[in-house]
Amino acid sequence: MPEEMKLVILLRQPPHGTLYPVEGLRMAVATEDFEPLVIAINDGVYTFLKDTDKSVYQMHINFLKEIDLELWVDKQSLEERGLTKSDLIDEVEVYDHSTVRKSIVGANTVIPL
Amino acid sequence: MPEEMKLVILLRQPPHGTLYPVEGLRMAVATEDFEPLVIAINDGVYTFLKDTDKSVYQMHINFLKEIDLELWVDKQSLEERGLTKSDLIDEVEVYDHSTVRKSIVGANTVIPL
Amino acid sequence: MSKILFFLTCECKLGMDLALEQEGNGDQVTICLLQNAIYNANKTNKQLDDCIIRDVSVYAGEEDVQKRGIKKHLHPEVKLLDYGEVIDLVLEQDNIVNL
Amino acid sequence: MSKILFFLTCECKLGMDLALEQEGNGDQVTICLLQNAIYNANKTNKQLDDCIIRDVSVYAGEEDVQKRGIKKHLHPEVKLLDYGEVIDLVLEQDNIVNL
Amino acid sequence: MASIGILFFSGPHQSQAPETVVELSNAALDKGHEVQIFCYMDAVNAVLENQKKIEGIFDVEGGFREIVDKGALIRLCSLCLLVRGTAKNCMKCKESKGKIKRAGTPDMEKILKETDKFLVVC
Amino acid sequence: MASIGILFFSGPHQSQAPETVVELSNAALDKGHEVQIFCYMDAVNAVLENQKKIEGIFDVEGGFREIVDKGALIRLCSLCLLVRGTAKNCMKCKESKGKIKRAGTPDMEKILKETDKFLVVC
Repeated sequence: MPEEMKLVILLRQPPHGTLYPVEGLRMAVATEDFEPLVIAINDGVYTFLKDTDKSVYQMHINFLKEIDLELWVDKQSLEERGLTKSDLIDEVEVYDHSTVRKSIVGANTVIPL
Repeated sequence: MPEEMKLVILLRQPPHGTLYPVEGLRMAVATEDFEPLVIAINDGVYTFLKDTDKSVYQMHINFLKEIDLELWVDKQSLEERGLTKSDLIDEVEVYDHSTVRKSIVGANTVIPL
Repeated sequence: MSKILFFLTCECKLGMDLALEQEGNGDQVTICLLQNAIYNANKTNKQLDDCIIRDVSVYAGEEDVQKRGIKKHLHPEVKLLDYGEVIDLVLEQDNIVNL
Repeated sequence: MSKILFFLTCECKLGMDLALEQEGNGDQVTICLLQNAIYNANKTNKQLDDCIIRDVSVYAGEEDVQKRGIKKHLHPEVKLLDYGEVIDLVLEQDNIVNL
Repeated sequence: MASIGILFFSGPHQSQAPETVVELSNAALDKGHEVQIFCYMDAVNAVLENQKKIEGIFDVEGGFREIVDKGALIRLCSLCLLVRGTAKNCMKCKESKGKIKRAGTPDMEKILKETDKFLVVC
Repeated sequence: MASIGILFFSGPHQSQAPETVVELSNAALDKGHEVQIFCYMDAVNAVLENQKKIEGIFDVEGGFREIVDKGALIRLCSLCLLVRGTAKNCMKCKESKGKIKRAGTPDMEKILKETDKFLVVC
């Protein structure tokens, strides 16, 4: 696939208990040529809580921000969990569900974790 | 625990795609001294569909029936899936949810698969 | 106008939710169900009805349906595919939403 | 009259459902949440409210809450336990519903 | 003192279950209780040797060594090991107070008989 | 002819994913397409040797051997193997048309670049 192929990496599982979100961020770092968009949805939104232990994946967040990639969070998933933007780290952007949805279905490849 | 300890083995996952229900039935066979009650609930009810491929666990069903143990199916889970008793093999008994629930919380040990 | 395939291989509801929210902007949406995602094709699933009303094509892996013995419980509009046909379907798509 | 512990270690809703359906026949019901079951203790979870109104005691593993950083999002009636206290709680029970 | 049985199904690095089993076992052993563990399905891979340690991630192998040293008795579903091709990789704990033993599902019955309470970590 | 990439995360005997990956790969290879597979997390254990065969249960090891023989290129996340302690157990396929290779996550990018469509089997 050409480099302008749109790649979305979808974090849908909570950050602890499994290594899925960590591995998703590691994969985003590895596929940087495609400028992947990382989207946290459902329980994946807990990945970016301010107070969550991020020691295993903070470096991936830092790297992705250094190369100007965006980390999106689905607003609807936040609301369902009683969370707001202020509970999250500054590095992420919150988008409403229809925007998030458009990015997902508009991607040529979606990798779910 | 004494042999009169009540043991419930709970099949809650679908029969294919994972080996959980198979392993649950294998465990029921192995713990026969406790006369375990096997209960299928949620997607576990698909385990006992007439048309499901049971080649890996039919022998466990046969063994459990030979030693007169019961295989229960939660009626509510069936209904949620548009299924009825007539879709299931003859070896199982269908009970309403409150009866199923009482057996689960009345067990000294519940093993979920 | 894109051809979008929801390639669903687990029971996670997210894939069906996203397919259902499709806004009818001319995209051609297809759902392919494999493994335990098959159970989403149960005819009692209202989400599936809604998808089909919106002209979404829904396919299910024939071997997976067979193994699970749920052929007669499937929505009548769900078409069965063997693995070769799944590959053909995949190759026709612009976008693949794996879930 | 039994002491019943729901020992919940995954997000599967079934455990909370069963605990909630408790019919108040005098049994003493306790819920212990570990691993990702912790997320069930989110204060927006209505099921948890209903359990607490029915005098169900709800505990959550302190380390798991800490790791997930959700202390301030927990229902105020949820009490935290370290692993040693979880063991003490387990040993007090008549029936343990693992889920 | 009491005796606690624990069953789990998940392997290392895919699920928190091995870590939780170690934590609960440590707490029980430290209180003087006995612990018997049954590793079923992928859980048998939790006690393989030569698991590379990664900073910040729970050391599953080390954790299991520690509880066996303290006296935990661990039974591994032998068939589960064989189908996974990892039977030869199991850690040895010859000098420990506890033991790691190959087992069959009938040993589950044994554990249920020999323990006071039985936990399952999903 | 086209080229298909496949990613999966689950090991043998715990999930159907390895079986589905084999079935899809076989179908694609039989149609003359190229197949590249990335085994991530527990999926690396799908290609271990000496997995005992059980009647009625899909032979994961044999399935992967077959698709490598037919030309599939399989990349294994090396770190995932190391943390699981199973790096030495991988099957060898020296005489096959395809290959099994140790890899890192950057190889995921390679696969994405070299394939036309990319599937993930959960």
